[in-house]
Amino acid sequence: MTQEVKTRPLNRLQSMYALRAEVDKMYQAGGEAEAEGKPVAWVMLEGWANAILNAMDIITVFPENYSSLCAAQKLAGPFLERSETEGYPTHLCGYARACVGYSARMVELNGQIPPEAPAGGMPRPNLLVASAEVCDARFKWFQSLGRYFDAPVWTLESPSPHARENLIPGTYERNTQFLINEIKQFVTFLEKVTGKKMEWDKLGFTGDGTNKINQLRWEINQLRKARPGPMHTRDFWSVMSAALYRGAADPTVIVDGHQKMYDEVKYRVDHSIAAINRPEKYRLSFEGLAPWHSLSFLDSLADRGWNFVCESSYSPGRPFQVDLSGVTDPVERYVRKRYRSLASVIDQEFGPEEASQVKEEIMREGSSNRLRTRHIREYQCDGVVLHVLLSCRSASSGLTLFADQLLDMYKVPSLIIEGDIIDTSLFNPVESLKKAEAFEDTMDHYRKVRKDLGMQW
Amino acid sequence: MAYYLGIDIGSGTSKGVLLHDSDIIAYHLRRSGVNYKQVMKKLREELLEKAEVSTSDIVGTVATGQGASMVDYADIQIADIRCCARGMNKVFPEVRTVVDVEQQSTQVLRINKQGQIINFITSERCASGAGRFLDIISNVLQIPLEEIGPLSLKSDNPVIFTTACAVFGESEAVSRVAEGISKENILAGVHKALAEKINSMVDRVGKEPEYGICGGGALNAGLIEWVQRRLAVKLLVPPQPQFITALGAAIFARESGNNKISS
Amino acid sequence: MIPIYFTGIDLGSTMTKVAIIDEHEKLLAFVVQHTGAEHRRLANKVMEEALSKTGITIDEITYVIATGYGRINVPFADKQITELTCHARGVANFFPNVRLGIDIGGQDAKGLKIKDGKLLDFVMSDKCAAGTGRYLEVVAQTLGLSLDDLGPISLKSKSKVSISSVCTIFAQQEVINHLSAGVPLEDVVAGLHDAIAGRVARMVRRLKVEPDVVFTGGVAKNIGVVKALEENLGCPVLVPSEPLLSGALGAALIARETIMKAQAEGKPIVKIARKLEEVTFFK
Amino acid sequence: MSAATKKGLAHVQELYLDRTQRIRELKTEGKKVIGYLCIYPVTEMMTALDLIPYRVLGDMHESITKADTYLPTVVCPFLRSCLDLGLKGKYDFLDGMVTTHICDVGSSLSGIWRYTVKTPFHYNIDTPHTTHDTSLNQIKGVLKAFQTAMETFAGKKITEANLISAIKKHNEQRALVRELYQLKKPDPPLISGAETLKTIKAIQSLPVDEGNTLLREVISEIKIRVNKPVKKNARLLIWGSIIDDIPMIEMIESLDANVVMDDTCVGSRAFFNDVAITPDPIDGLAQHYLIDIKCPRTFRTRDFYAVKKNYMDDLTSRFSYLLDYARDWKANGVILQSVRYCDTHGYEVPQLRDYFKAMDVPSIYLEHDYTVGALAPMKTRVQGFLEIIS
Repeated sequence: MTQEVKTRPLNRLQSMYALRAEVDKMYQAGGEAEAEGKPVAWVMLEGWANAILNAMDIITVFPENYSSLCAAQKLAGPFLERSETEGYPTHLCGYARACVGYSARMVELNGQIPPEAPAGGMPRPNLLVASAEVCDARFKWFQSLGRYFDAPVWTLESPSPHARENLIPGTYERNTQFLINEIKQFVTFLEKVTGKKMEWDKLGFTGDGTNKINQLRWEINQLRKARPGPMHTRDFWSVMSAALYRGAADPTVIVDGHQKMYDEVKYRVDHSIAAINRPEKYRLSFEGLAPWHSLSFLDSLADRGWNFVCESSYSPGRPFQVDLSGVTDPVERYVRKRYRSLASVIDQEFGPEEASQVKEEIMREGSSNRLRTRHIREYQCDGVVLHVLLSCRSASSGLTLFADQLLDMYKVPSLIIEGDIIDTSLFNPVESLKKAEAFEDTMDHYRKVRKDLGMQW
Repeated sequence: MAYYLGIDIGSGTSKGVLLHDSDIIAYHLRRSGVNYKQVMKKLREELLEKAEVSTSDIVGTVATGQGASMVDYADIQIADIRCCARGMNKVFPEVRTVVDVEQQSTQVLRINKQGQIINFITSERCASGAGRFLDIISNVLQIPLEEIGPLSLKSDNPVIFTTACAVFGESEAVSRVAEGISKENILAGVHKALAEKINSMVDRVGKEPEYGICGGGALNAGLIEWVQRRLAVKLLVPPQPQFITALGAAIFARESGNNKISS
Repeated sequence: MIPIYFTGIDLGSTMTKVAIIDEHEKLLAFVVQHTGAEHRRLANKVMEEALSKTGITIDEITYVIATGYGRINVPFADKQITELTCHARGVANFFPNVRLGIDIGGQDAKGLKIKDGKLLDFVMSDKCAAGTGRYLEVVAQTLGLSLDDLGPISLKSKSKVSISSVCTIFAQQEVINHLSAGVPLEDVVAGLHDAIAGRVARMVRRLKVEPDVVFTGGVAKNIGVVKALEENLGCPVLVPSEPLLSGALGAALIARETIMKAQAEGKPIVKIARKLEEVTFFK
Repeated sequence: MSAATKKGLAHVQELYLDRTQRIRELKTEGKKVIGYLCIYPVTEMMTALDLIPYRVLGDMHESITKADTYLPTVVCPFLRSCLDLGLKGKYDFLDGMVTTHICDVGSSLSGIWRYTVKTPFHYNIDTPHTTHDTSLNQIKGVLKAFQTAMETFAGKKITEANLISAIKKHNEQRALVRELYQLKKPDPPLISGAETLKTIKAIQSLPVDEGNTLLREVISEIKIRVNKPVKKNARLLIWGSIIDDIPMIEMIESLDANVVMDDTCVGSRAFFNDVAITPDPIDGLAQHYLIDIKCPRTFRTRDFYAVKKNYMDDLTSRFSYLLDYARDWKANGVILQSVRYCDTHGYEVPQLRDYFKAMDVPSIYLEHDYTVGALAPMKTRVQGFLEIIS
């Protein structure tokens, strides 16, 4: 035991460091671009814009990532306070508030990057690409940046039907056309802004790059089902940024980095090496966005034998093949390669027989417990941590229902931890650790219950 | 002779329980004040004095509560909610749902027959729905804490408390008093709000009989009545409710102590 | 002509203040009295006390303006005006060049944008006791100190701790943890002052900070918070000799202006028959 | 016909005290009632199928006890209240529930409602978030799909004739509401802000025809009544998130102010644009429900293809209608209000304050948490604001 106590609780992947470092290049590239007078876009993380912008040689910088970077270095505080001074209500998204504070500082310094900005800072945007996907903040926030920048804003539309309506025949095709037309409009706009024409083969390149990265991320995640869990969610988060933010900008390097990571994780699986340097007492899933300012909290949990083997956010989708023979339109090819119907997702995830049950369930209940909770079963989790964010409605509202469904289906209990993505003052590590200790009782109890019910884990 | 010590350093008061085998030998309580280091020393001294037991007879000590980390003579620290569950389980093995009303926070625990926590919820980040609210109100109205509960039951028309914040609850009480509303009705309002809060917490963790209440708040007969009315259940109240967590700690001390002996 | 008198009465959440002036804006008497919830109703007594200091009878008062948290239904007042407007006027009387007024009372904190004694804009804290006098009271209580001790103690601090909890109750918890961990009292108290000053500073910056900045209200008596505010705002902060009086004085001054204006317009001055009765809160 | 013995404002008051009064009667007559959240569901289609649209609202006087289980306390208390009432069975009389993506919480509420309250028919309309041409095209398809779902539920088809006559009825209601608001232009206004809110609430608890009758009664009543609102110093325009009960308006009007105009969700917002009757009725509905209703939930800007953004132009294109309101109704102050934790309105506030500042219209921002108690501290702010503008 004493030997173990000396080692660090987490056993990080070596291949992670190189990938994590790639993210800094985003800000370097931004800096250089500004110097060379290349257009810089501030972009929201979503499925479509990044590859397109990079195909048009527009440098993409992600304020969402930058805000979490500030938080991770405990430097977000002053920016948050500045946004309060700017008159923004304090309950708004922490990413947005940090970004507003940053923008206000920038204007104050006539467009210069604030000296206190970490990682070289974000250059002034020529273009803001907001997203109607995932949450309202992502278009309201960029719209309100008009107070600070004269950069035009494009809010990229994407459909977000609820599961039941999504299964209605015709919905998928309509939404596909919606995406195709929206992206065409978007490209027209970009051509206007940059004065350049889109080179469609480039889009093929950046697009396929991101698809390849998604493929590798998905394969790595499949490996994570092993016991003991070979890759901790902290490593997942550390490389997530490189994959999602830099994938389209520098596909070859990012693909290579993920290939290396795949090999390392595979090696760990083959030699049953765990992601934590403690006996794997509990396997858990982390639901919600990461507490960027307090990631070390997960180390103290790892120290108690908690291995976070999966997570709900930023997960790669299962790769799929579509027959595009006869599809010549580059935008349509781009969309059809990555947008698929919920029905086919269900078919592939569950296999014909269970799939039809899941679909019935959706038609009956409006949503499917099985669909939402399947990773808990696949990764055989003993418990789930629900990160309720005090500044994020969309990530927080559904969590408790999820917890009920989970307990009800698989007898897997959930622990609610209140905190925030950015604002340290909203997270209480001492309280949370206390609750975690109590939660071990609960996980033990339900492990017994699952056993008595003859469940797989 | 083998004795086991449970020390609960709370934000308001600190409590100690001394066990011999499974018999409770002595209780002791003192105000925590502002220095946990002092209080935890004095607490043990005075407790052992009471019991006429010497430090050398203590086989195991478990510390819990806000200031647990300050207890240098403890073998281990255990989270207060676990201790609370275990303590309640010792007094009332049949209890499955525990309402624990402490100074800073209120907890609702669902426990199995071994006294393990199978679900729980704690009032967080805000002292609303905690014993502290009652302290503040008794302070505003200048009525001793032990009298506010019974008085609240005399109310014919409880005021509706709209804020959850303990501190603003005070200002709301202040203005109600200023409006000339009777203390009974104000107190009833506070208790009702607290009972309401507890009720929704119980809903959240899931109801399961039997029900028990402990913590300093359980000394308030009025509060118990309000909670019973709201939950429409009978609450079991241990003789010394404020010591339940310390008792649980002592029990853990005995268990780990026994492990020591066995190993 | 016979002298005429004006009164402002400020019924705060914890203090009641009365100011009596004459037509030349001369402050004849004032009372600043700690009044609990029950006692706020007895504002008439505070009024009597102020009158007794001047030898003026209630019937000689031409116009009375009530302000503050409990301003509604003061039986012997002609008019109610918010503490926001009255503070602005009162503060300008102490410091004519005031552009930003900061008032931290028991219930809330206010920022007042002022020009020529007129209120232009304001911000007020709400829903949270952090950044109000209560915050300090609650903690002082825990520490077994009187409010007046906090300031001097904090000045001894070499390195203040940072208090992260916003909730007053939890801040109190944090204080205990710091003290138990052996942090010197003065550093903890300094930390508290910085926390409250930080919050208020963030709030008032929305109004743009320009000199003179004047700080009033009960908390302004706390030299520690004054210093912390200066640090947080990065500019000097002025405090009147009677920081609690600005509301009542402002009310009295506005009372005077009201009458002077009416006289100038040749309107008849009708003095209402005043009964010094308890304040009631029933509509 | 309505069994309500009372007419005009008296009937409004009756419905204010019991919103379900008429609906329950109609249920016994075998009518089907469709609840809808917010103002984006297409009520015309319900009316066209002889289904009764019923606005789902919260109750700020009832403490939220059941909803905490599903929605954390850090989300919009109005929506939490709606769900709470649903979970308590207060909306059991609904035969259907229709929602749209009005905001993130509204969307998850829809899913939770579906799963827990289990209203027989439930549909969520995936309304796009921008006014792009593609979005306008998209919502047409979305609304057609919704129509099909409604038809299946009702067991009959919507004929073009039915739909057009329904649109006409609802347009008539819009026109009547606008006429009512015209009577707020005189000084003093012929109807108070609180009465206006009650009236809108009432008509959103009635079939459209009966609502129109009620509006006519109210309009002719207030034209001739004696005890109308008194003249006050301030005439206020209120903008913001939903206000579905009168305490805040009453608090404001208890001071030296009349609320003469609003841009809120149980107010003018749903009524100030007609639905154009187009060859394919869906086109008119699409235009109305995506473009014409002005709620912060939709991203709009003057010119999507502009390569540079001019902040003032952008503000003007988005908010000039509010300035028109202020001018036409002679408002001398604007209250920007939002229920706590409302993101869509929250982001708008700094920009609106910039705009009104530039236009020299005094404004104040108030945030409330959907409780009556929180109004006390607000009162001082409002009065302070009134003292500034007087």
